[in-house]
Amino acid sequence: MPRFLIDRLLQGVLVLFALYTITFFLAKAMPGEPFTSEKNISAETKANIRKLYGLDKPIWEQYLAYPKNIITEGSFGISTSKGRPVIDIITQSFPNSLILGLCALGFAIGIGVPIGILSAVRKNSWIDWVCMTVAMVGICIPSFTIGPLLQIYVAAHIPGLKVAGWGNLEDILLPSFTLGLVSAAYLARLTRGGILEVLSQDFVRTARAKGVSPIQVILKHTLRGGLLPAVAYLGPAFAALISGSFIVETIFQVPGMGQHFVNAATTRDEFLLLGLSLFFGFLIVVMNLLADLLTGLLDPRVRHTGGTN
Amino acid sequence: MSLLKIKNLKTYFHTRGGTNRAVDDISFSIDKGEIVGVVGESGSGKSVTCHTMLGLLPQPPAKVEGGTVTFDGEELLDLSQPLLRAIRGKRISMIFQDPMSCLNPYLRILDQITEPILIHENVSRATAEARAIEMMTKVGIRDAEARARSYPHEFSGGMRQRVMIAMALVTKPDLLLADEPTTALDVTVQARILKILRDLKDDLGVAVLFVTHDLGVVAELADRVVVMYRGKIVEQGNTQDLFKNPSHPYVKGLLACRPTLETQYRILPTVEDFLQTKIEEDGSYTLSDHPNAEDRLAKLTSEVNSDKEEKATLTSLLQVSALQVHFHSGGGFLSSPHKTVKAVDGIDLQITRGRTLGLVGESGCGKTTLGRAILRLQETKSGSILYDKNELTKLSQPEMLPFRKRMQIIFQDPYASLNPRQTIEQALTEPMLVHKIGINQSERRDRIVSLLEEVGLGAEFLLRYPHEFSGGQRQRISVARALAVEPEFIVCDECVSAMDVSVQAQVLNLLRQLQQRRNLTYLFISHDLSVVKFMSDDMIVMKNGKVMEHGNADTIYKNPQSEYTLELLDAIPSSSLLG
Amino acid sequence: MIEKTATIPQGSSLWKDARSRMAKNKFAMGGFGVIVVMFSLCFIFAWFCTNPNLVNLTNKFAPPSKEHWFGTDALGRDLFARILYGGQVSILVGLIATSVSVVIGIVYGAVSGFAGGRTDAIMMRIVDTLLAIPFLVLVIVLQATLSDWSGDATRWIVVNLNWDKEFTGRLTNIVPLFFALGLLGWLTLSRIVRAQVMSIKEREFVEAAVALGYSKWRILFRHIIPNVLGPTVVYSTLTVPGFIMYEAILSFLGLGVESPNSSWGVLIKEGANFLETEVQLLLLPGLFFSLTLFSLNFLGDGLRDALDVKAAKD
Amino acid sequence: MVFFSLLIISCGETSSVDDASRDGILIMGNSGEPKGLDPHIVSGVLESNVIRSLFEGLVEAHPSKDGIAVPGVAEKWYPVNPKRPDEWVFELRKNAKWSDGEALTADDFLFSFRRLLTPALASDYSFMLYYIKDAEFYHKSQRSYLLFRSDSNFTEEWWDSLKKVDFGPNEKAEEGSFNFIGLDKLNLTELEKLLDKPSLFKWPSDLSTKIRRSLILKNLTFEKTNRGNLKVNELKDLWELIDFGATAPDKHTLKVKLNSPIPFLPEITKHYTWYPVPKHVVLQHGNVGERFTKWTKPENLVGNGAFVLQSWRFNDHIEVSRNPNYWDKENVGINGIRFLPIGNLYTEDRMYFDGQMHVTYTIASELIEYSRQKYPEHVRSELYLGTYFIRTNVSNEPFTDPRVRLAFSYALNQKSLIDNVLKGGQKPASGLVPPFGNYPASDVVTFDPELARKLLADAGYPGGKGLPDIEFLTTDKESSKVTAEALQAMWKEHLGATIKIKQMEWTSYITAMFDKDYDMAAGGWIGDYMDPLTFLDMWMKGVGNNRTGWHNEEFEKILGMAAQTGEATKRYELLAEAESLFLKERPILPVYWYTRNYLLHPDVKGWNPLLLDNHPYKFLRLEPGSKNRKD
Repeated sequence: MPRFLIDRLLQGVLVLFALYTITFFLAKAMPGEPFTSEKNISAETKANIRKLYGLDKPIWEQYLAYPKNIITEGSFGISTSKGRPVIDIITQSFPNSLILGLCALGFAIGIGVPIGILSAVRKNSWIDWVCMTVAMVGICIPSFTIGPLLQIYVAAHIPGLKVAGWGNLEDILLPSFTLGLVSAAYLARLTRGGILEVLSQDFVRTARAKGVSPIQVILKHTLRGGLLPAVAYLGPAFAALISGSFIVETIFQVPGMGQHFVNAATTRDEFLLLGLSLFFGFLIVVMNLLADLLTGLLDPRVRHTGGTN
Repeated sequence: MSLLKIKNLKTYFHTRGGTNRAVDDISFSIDKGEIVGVVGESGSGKSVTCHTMLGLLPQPPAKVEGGTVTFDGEELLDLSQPLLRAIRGKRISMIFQDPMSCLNPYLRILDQITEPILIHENVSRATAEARAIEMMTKVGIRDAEARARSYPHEFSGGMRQRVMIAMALVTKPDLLLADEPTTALDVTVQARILKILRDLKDDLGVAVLFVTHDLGVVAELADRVVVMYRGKIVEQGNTQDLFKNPSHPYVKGLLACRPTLETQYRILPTVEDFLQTKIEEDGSYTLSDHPNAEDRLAKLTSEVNSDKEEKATLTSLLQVSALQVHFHSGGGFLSSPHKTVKAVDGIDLQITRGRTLGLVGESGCGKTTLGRAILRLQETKSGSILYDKNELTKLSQPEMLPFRKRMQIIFQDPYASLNPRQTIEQALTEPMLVHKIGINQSERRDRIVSLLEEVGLGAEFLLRYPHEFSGGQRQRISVARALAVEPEFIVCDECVSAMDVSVQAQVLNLLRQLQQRRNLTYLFISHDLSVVKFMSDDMIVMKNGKVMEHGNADTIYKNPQSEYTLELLDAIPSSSLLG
Repeated sequence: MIEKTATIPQGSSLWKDARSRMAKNKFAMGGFGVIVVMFSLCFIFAWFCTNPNLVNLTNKFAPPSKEHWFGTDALGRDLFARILYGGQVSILVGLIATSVSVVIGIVYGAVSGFAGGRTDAIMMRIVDTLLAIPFLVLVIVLQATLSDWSGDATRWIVVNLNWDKEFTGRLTNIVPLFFALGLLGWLTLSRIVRAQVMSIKEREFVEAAVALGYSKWRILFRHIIPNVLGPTVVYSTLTVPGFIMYEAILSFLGLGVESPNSSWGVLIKEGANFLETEVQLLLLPGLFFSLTLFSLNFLGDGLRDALDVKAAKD
Repeated sequence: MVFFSLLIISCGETSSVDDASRDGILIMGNSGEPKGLDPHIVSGVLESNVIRSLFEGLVEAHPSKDGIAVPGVAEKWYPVNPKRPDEWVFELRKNAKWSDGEALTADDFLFSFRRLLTPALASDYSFMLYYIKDAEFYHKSQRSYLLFRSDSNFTEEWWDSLKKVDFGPNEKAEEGSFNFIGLDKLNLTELEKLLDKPSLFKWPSDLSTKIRRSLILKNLTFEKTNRGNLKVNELKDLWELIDFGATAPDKHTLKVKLNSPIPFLPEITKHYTWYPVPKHVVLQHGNVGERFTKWTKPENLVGNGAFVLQSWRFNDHIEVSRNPNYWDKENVGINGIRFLPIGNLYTEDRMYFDGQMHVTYTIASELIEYSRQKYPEHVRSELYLGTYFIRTNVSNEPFTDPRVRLAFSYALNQKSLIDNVLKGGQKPASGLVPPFGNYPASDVVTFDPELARKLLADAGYPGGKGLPDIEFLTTDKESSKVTAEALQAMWKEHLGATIKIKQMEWTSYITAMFDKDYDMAAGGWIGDYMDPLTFLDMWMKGVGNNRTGWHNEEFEKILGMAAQTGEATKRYELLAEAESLFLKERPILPVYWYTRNYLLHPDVKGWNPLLLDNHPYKFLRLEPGSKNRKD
């Protein structure tokens, strides 16, 4: 394996360990405990249940036990709020989030990039203005507003399109659109900026001098370079998209992973919390790495230096 | 009938700052198979002329206000975009100044060279590739087949320009517009490119419009010459005639202010010595011979030997021995780790206080690295730098601080080396603050004003930003900034290379005067042998990190010892016409 | 591409020039105008409005009238007054949280990019780590630790400095919010700044600064950072809506504005629940919110263009 | 993984109500994902909704009448002595079967009771069996008590001095001393250590050295005897020491002896903690006290209810279908139920309007009026066995004074709050216990601002002057916020009090209440069973759900008297007396009695209002073709 990759993966392991440490102590610092409920549970029961989850041990022992169990048994613990192994929760919900995230990414790219290009090509025209306004709307409207709007004004009026639920292919449409909208808006702006930057470079003039048509100038000569800022943004953004979104999932009733981040925190489900953060951290590490590799792929000059960090 | 005929062409730029008449009523023509040189300094409108023809100018702000461009019977300015595109790259091709930025860094060479064929001709990709590779071979790219799949950044500057030429000629155009194609290149490479162009003209019968600021190149290459100044043609004619008997004062000045190997002046004449510009209230102007041109020139000639006497003190200020600087590249992914480049490979040199050591070599020879290494801007691998009996290589960066005050550097690109967001006053005050020169703000301000006056600028510039100055003025500011810390030693790193000859002359003169006034010691680095020879007492010729030749500047010129020096001397274009 | 001849424009500085360029940018000036109007509405005009917290349960969801320009909300409170008062919080949150995160992001990103090598790798991995920290957990912990703090601080200030109690209470309540937002808001920004710095530090004027004997910090803060401000300004105007919306979520978790006071984010979040019935509860605050952000964005774009020296060369 | 999910997704299903009605499938909103389906481990309403379809208790809820039991697994049930109902007999039906075809016997019930009480299982709801004789001792592992009780050598007097000692967990004690764990929780090695050095334990001072030593020795001998395969750090099970109240005279008879007379025992057994679990299946996957076993996995789960688990897609839906082995399968009216874990109220309502479900879990308060206008025949508003109230922290100024508490209560315009803010048809709570059956509901809580102001002035705060800032603790929900803001305005208007609303995320809110880190706190209580006691006994001293710091000896005395009364009317009278005493002190301010607001599709028949909302599914019918939404 190339040195650069090994190096980055080692750094990734360190990131995950640091993340584990921070999350562990944050989780312990939250008021309340996993078995807090509105109806009081007797002290005996609490003591028993703590013992069951190994929460009666000294904190340092608990701190070391979790990574040890991951390494030796591949176990991420049992969720205190869902009563099932953390790994099951992740493996059952992540595929849904992944599909949703991929489709959202599809929307983001499919909407954001063309708008960005159009806007860059027609810089300072009314088209540019309209495109950027649309993008700004996308950034301004929070998903807890756009989601219900789509439910009321779109889904309820189109037969075959459900207001919420997750079972048929068309059910992906609205949630992924809602999820991808903000990214689309950001992408539009980044693409516009990137393309404008490239368009001002000399080789574009060369291409025009060769008789290349305006469309080809954009598609063949500008797009690769112009997309670089967007790619850098997409790394962490993609990790966030596929790890789910609490708001979109609850609005559209998607059995994804995002709601568990919130539920784990509110129910003080520390094992689930640790498992999820580690998983998310892993996604971020991998996605940032992928974004860097993709940058290298788009920009041949970067390949030799081994990418940016 | 002419292949291309330009008549009364006017291209103006309308910006918020007002109207700039970039091309103002020019007419000339090119015949089939002819090479026409268009000479002018930056801003003279020569490039704009080329771009106007092909419709490559951004509109707005540019606007063609009048005139015609007739190409082979067709009126180019009236053509619709698709029709114009059919001509661009097919019948009229263009090559540009900077081959790095003009080649698409994201695409393979082969894709870029085949592109015009695929656009304009209905041929298969395989055919196009074969022709591209054939053309690459023709322009002198060895291993064309293998190298065609590389990316531009994997080529050297000269090779990239060959790629550009191959790309331009691959469709066998009738007319080639060459916009400063050799300006960014070393002389030896330039010589080779010029040869290729000449050969291709003979082979393919292509007409060339060669735009350049370098009179030497035109003299060597062109059949006819057009000289432009401020958007107007001031003189045009047969190359021989024009150079032998220039009639316009501007052309005279241009010819004179360019240092050549034969130049004997200590101070160069400038264009202003020949040309008088009278600006009317409405912005128009008239050019005429400077009334005192004869006197001025005579005065300069009389100074030739006046200060050529030997300096009294001959103490050595800087002694560099066995200096090595290595670069490590690679070590990243997809490439073998740690490739070492020996940029400076065992250099010895010595500079006497108050004198100038010239350092000449082509790009990549390590001359710039050497200059930076001496100032400890670059980590050295081994060797010693003895500055006024202090060993610099052993010093930490904080310990270098007192020496930073004594040793300065002036860079090639004054625009890049000035912080765009600092006013001139801030840029000049800051070094004084850091080195605790001047007691208070008003004293520092006085110093700055006198510094500016010393470099020929007025105090009214203090509150302006670098982008508001011309190139020559910016370099004067750089010089002033270097002087602000009152140094005794200055490294001039290609500090006039990017300038027009007339400006170059002014800056060279300035450096000269400052040296005399302040007893400065220079390390003068340049790729231009003539300039180095003009500036230096002693000189070094460098290649591949090593010294090729070392000695008195005059001696080396008159009697070059190494083959490489000889090659460099030979490559200087057309000295015969410019004597 | 096109160089001007050596005539020098008379007596204009970068800022002066920037101002005059701004003045000619219609969108930027329009944006500026709207923001000025918003400011005066929220911070001056609001004082002359009716009490935004005056509950009148018998007059809920009233249509617009002379007394209530925008009608009333679910508790019969004047919506117009609530929007203006909410604007105070949201505008402050937007400005302060953005400034805090911009300052941290610029310094951190610049140091990381400028140092390069191992330091850079470590600093960027720290950013990766922080990006993955569950935000809600952090907020809950902060809420628990800081809410006591804000109560104590209020008491202390009221007793020792004799400030107005209600004002101090609002202040100390909102400080932890800035803390929470600023703590994580700078992460993406620092990556952007770092990338910019990496390219700028290769520029010759940085080397010139080294040659002149400037210290590293001076080079970083006086020469590099001023040159990355343009793109940073634009990016940070894009983050403002995020901050304002975060404030809403945090307020519901008890970290932010205290009921019955409100903010645009909270109004929008609550209004979104009345989509079927009382759309104006979402639309009107949403309108103020969007209008301000649009204007801010145009202003940011204009500012960047005006400060861009390269563009100014044309 | 992606491909797999796409497969799941593409093999779509119909989820429109019309199709479902035709197929006899009821689609129900269930507000969230169940923590599990083990009746002994879960503790929530949404879990109970699913569990009631999969399991059946001794008796079942009546489809339309509250407080009436219909036969479940038991055919007949009666107290042995109707005058003093402290021992009950349940005659189980002979044809009761598990869904895998195995016979269901009284032994399954005994096993289930023991399982629920096993400390290691750590069930939240074990206390629901504390009515059974000796159950509590076992569940709390009260070893010392049980050992002494069974020893005839010791006299009652000696025991009396011991009884006051709490050997349970005492977290406040210093670490390092054994009291941290409690004597009853010490294992063999620890007891041996303690025998050597009794000072390790923080003993109550009135215990003589002799008793101390004898205590240690007794525990030690018990732990030592016949350890079998127990490890030294494991505690021995106490089951053999207790005289457990539940017995099975034969396979089809269950006898339950209680600690005190409970006339409403059948009501309690409707709760899912009393449901049987299949002994043969549970033991197949682990031992009796093991919590994380696979027996509730969809492929393993065996129940005795009208339905069996068909599929469970995590966070998506749970579907149950007819149980072919159910004893009364002929009378089950629907073919199956699909439970949807919809947490977002608005989404749930919109899904209902879109025709995706038969019955919602609730209606968002913003949408109640909208629903009433658009779908009047779909909206249900039914009284629910629960009270919304506001706790006051009686150890904090100003609520130390009962007059202040009363003032705040009288300043509360319950009706206006309900009509203008909540809009769910809730009832103003005139007392603590919601009205049901023959229980005489209290009517002392009213809106009387005049009286409120007077009381406040009497307490020394005329016109609210001198009142400190009062922190009102509530949760992060929008509805809590708006309620809090309305209340804030009322107290400001009528009392001149300054209330600071403090919103907190759920667990923090509960924790703050537990820690009494509040002045006033929104809260509520849903009854566990149909008896006033479920609202009253929580206010006794030291009960975990009290959280106000209030307690009253007289109140506890009356409750104690009621506990010993077998006679129903007399008992209600005593409870009502306790309630009125409580309301005179008013440590909590009752606000309203809950209603359940939900949307119910007209296709669904046999769904009647029930106070506990525990609709028995088997009596439901689906009649497709009723008026539909998308028209």
